[in-house]
Amino acid sequence: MFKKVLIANRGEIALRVIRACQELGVSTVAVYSEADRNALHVRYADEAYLIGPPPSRDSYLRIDKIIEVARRSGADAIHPGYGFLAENPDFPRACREAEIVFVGPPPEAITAAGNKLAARLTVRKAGVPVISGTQEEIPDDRLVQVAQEVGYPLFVKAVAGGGGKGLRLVAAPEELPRALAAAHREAEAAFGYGGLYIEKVVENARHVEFQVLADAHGNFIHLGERECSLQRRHQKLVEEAPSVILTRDEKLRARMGEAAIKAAKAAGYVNAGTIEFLLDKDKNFYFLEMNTRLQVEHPVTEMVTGIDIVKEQLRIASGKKLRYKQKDIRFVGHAIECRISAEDPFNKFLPSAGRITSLREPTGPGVRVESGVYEGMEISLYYDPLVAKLVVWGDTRAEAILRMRRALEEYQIVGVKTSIPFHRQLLDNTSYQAGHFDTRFVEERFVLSQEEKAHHGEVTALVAALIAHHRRQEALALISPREDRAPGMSPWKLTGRREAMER
Amino acid sequence: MFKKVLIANRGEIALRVIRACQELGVSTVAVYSEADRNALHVRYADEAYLIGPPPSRDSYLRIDKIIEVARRSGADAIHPGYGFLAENPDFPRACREAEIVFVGPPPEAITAAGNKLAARLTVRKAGVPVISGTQEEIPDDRLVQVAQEVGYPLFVKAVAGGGGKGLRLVAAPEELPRALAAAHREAEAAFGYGGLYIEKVVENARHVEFQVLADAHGNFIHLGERECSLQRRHQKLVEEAPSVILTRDEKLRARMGEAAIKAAKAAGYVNAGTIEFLLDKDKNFYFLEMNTRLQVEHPVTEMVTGIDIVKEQLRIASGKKLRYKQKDIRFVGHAIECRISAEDPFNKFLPSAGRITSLREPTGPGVRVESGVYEGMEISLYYDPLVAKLVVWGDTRAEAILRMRRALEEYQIVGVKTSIPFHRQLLDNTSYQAGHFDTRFVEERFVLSQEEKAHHGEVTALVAALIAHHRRQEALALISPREDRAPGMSPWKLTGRREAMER
Amino acid sequence: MRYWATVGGHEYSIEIDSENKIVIDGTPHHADLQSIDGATLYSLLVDHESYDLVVDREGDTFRILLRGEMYTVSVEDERTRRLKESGPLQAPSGEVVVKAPMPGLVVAVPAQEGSSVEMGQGLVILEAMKMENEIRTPRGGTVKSVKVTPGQVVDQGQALVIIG
Amino acid sequence: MRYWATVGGHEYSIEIDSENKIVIDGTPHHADLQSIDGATLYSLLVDHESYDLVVDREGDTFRILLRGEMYTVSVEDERTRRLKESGPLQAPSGEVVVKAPMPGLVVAVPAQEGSSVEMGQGLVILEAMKMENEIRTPRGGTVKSVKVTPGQVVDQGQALVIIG
Repeated sequence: MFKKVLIANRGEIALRVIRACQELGVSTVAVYSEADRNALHVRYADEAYLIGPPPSRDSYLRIDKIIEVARRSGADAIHPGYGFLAENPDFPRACREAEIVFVGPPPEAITAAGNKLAARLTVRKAGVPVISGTQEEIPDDRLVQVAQEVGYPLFVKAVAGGGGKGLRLVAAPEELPRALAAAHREAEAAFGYGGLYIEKVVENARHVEFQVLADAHGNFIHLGERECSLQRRHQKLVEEAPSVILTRDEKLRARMGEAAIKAAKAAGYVNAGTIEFLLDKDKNFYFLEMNTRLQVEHPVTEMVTGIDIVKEQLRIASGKKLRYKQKDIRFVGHAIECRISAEDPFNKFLPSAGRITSLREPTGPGVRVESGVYEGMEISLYYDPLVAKLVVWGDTRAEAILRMRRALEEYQIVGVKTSIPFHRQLLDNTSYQAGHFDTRFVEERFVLSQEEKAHHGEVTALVAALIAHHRRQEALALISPREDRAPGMSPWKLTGRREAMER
Repeated sequence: MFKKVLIANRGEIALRVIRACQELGVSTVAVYSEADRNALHVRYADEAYLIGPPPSRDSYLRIDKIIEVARRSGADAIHPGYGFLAENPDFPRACREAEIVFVGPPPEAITAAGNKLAARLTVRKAGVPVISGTQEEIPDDRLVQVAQEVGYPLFVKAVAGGGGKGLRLVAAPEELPRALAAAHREAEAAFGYGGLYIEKVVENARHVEFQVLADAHGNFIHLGERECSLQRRHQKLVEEAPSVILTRDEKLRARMGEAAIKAAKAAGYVNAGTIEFLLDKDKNFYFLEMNTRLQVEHPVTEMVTGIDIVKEQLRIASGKKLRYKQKDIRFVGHAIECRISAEDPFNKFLPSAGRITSLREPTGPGVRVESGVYEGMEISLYYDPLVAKLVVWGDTRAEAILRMRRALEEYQIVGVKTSIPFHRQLLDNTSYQAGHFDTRFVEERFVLSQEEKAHHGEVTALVAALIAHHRRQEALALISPREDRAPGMSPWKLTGRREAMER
Repeated sequence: MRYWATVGGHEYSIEIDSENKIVIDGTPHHADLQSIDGATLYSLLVDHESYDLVVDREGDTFRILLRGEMYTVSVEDERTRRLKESGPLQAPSGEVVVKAPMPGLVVAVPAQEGSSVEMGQGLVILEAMKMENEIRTPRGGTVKSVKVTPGQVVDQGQALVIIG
Repeated sequence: MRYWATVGGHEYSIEIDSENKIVIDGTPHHADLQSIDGATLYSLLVDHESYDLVVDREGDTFRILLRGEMYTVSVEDERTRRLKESGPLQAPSGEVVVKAPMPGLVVAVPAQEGSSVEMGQGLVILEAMKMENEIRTPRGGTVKSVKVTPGQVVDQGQALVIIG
């Protein structure tokens, strides 16, 4: 095992990796931007190094500075987390040159998976079903012909794609030329490569992905699936393990798991990776893409398998053989993750900046919080709005849902707007509870209610009136004990103290 | 299932029950003493009723007031938690008269188990091994003769015993008369009944207990064992599931489990209960006593079985049949619980009162916190010093230990002294790590080190000097920007704000 | 004292008689509101129902987090409602006689004749029942007249300061 | 500035040159201490090693929680050490001339001749660089002489107040 690991990330995922290292007895090195001096990852790591100003391109995306810190601190491995440099093949290459282990796949595997079209062709050759569409890399001007063969509606996608950029839904032939031009421009701007391909739209599909582990000795296993259909603008909002569909169809799970391993093998994959599939209503599944990193939603898999995926990543990277065979993997119960982001669900999920003035995290049985924030923290707009992940485990999906509702009620984040009201309403939705949803559910069939419940309206009205009354009494009070008049002290406090004295 | 459950308790266990009810969709009623108006159980419950002044005898032990609140609020069941009224048969009797369901065993089973000698005789008749000693209820003056037959060292125990009261270790015959007299007096004072019995001392024994569930339809299962040998003055400090001994001897586990179920059946038991055994170094086991309530340490069993014991208690009390058969019960991984108490481990574990000025609870993978405290809370000496339970789960015992160490490092409770330093040092102890310990380990072979680690000494010296320096600079500063001079604001804060403005 | 609180388009009329006796839209309730942290966190027991709330206040607008949902409440009292109804805002007028609420010894008189004071500002320090009590002005204005001097013993109800 | 900090029976000599440059027992270190919550929680980076600490201070005694363990540290500075070495505590003596640290406009002079002041108490309010700055006394004593009046413009280094 490594002696010292540098974590080239921030926020909750940096903490997640630090904790795994601590539990393996491995020292940790944090890097931070000027905006993050007081962040939890800096404070929880054994060492911390400033790498630049707040913008990511000047700090968390600076391969040169991170490699330099790894050298100075004597780190023998680097964990990239997700986002930032996690899927940039230049990063493992730079690690290789510096003779530092990159905790992730080889750069070649990242490059291969990064070309979405090439990955599609590779897994197709390996016998994994792909959605009908572009069969080989062709110039954009020939895509019109492919589109005609595939039929509408269809997706125009960027070859170098990711995060919904360079992606267009095309409903009819007359929309195609404009969509191609727009997607090309967007892909060129986002990835420096404008190449496009075409995929038929799979209607009423679910997004179901498989977690794969592969060691450097050619052993591959999968840890089952995650149900990630609840998305908004291709951003996942809630994830579960297992998927309600596969729970009812063990054979389908086995087939998809085999396909996932085939795809990973075809890509020459090593370490933890994810094979994303679309699953249509007739239970046909299609390869979507491969993610060559730890996923945000990895905890739901951990909760149902008992396997610590980050520790496995570190073990694999240090050259060890997988500790598990496929037959060792058991799925127990049901796990749900809500991505708690500093976004306003009532206002198009616009990012919300500000200081967290009050924070109370849920706890108790079956609740796990992966958080990167603390009371008093300033949430800036420099980085991803994900502030925490709330994960619950339950004996059954029903118990997990009820537990998540309980945990969301306990969660108090004040000072920034968060997605918690969205999650609460989603969990109350009967279609969600019945497991009836697909990737378009949130955008097309779920409406966030602005209405406030009548009874709670009365309660909040009462509280506001009581506080206004007390403030008024305080302001008007012709008399008040002098020693108690510390600045900023509320009248409530005084009452409490007086009562305490009288007891 | 019930509509509304009253929780006749406070602190972490009241919260535990409230959360279980919430996850079952059951309304909750809290009761509180005047000391607990702002306590978490009052704030997390749906309803709350004041039942009296701070002393327990005037509030949490007042059966009449609690039954009255149950009636007024329309609660159809009462959960007693542990402690307070949980093992007082008058409480379920009062519930029965008021036609409210008591979430626990029938009063007859509590009475039977409460007479330690009678329980010993009952289970012995059922074929469960007991420690050699008193065979039947006899007057105290005839105990001298029994002692001679049993041999030394031996324990003198109170028939109505519990909590180490009326308990004496006697090493030699000449000590016996004084021990008998003292134990008699103590038992009389504590329980109103001075009856005593004698048990031979089992050397190098472990305390291993089995969790039992029994429904009202005659079905009994056990959820495996808990290792509770780490005690100080008969108070448990750390508990684990499973026990390292039984992990290596599956047959012994099966035999002890069967004995536990025999004992529970013999006692006519219903609901969740615990059969405590002593396990000697030759793997002989002996019935010790039966606890007719939820145990403090129940979470370690929950973590390795996935079964929510409190929810099962509620299901059983509402008349449902057990959902599990013995063959359904699987043990996965390893769980450890540390009882975090407001006690000073460096000063004979004396209770520590005060205000919690700062609180940070650990979180992340495999960590569960059952806490009854919040930042700003006043810890009084009215109640049990247990403030929280820190529970971790790991794939293996080694992983659980490393995770617990990590979690203990993250735990910050400031304002009162806590047992955390004890737990940290215990987990670093190689005998503990190797699983080599018995019930006398903490008291006889574990020494808490007062020494502070050299390097951390230097770090804390540096921090103290830096703060002293800044205070001095602040006091001496001949110049300071006026608008920043808000009272109580530290110079650090100012620095941060200025830097933020300059950015 | 009567208040009107509006939340989610619905207006509630709330009468507060004492600390605990409240009448909402004609229905009486028992309320017990406690500050937990001296800042934003409150615990409310209303007719034994328990609520944990986080309250952010800006003037008469309250943003209240309750069970994961955010509510925005605006509050008016009788005065602000009357002012609103009677048209543009007017400054309060007329003289106010600030009287001693209890017998005591005048320890200090921060109020100075002719100076202007803000609502809640201290006028006189009165020692009574072995405690120093600050007597404050119920509204802003000008100190017209100071009727007492340090060292003087005053009776309950005796005029201390006149605010104009 | 030199300090002596004693923890667990061991005394460390700590020289603090600037905010970040520290010499402990002769060995130089780089330190960066930040207050996280403006109260008891601090983050220290010393030579890139990271420590999260909770600090309770009572006078010169610090109770510091670090990684689950509590440390008690007592700190002396040169003056307290000298005083301790030279026997019973003596009041500081001699006159101190409080000077203007920068050119500016005297806005107010809270100091009154003949009155006694405590260490850190404000003497003069000086406006400079568009900000009001409070000039405070470096030690307690009696105001011997006030050299400036409100409205006066002073040069850097000009005497403002003399403390005796």
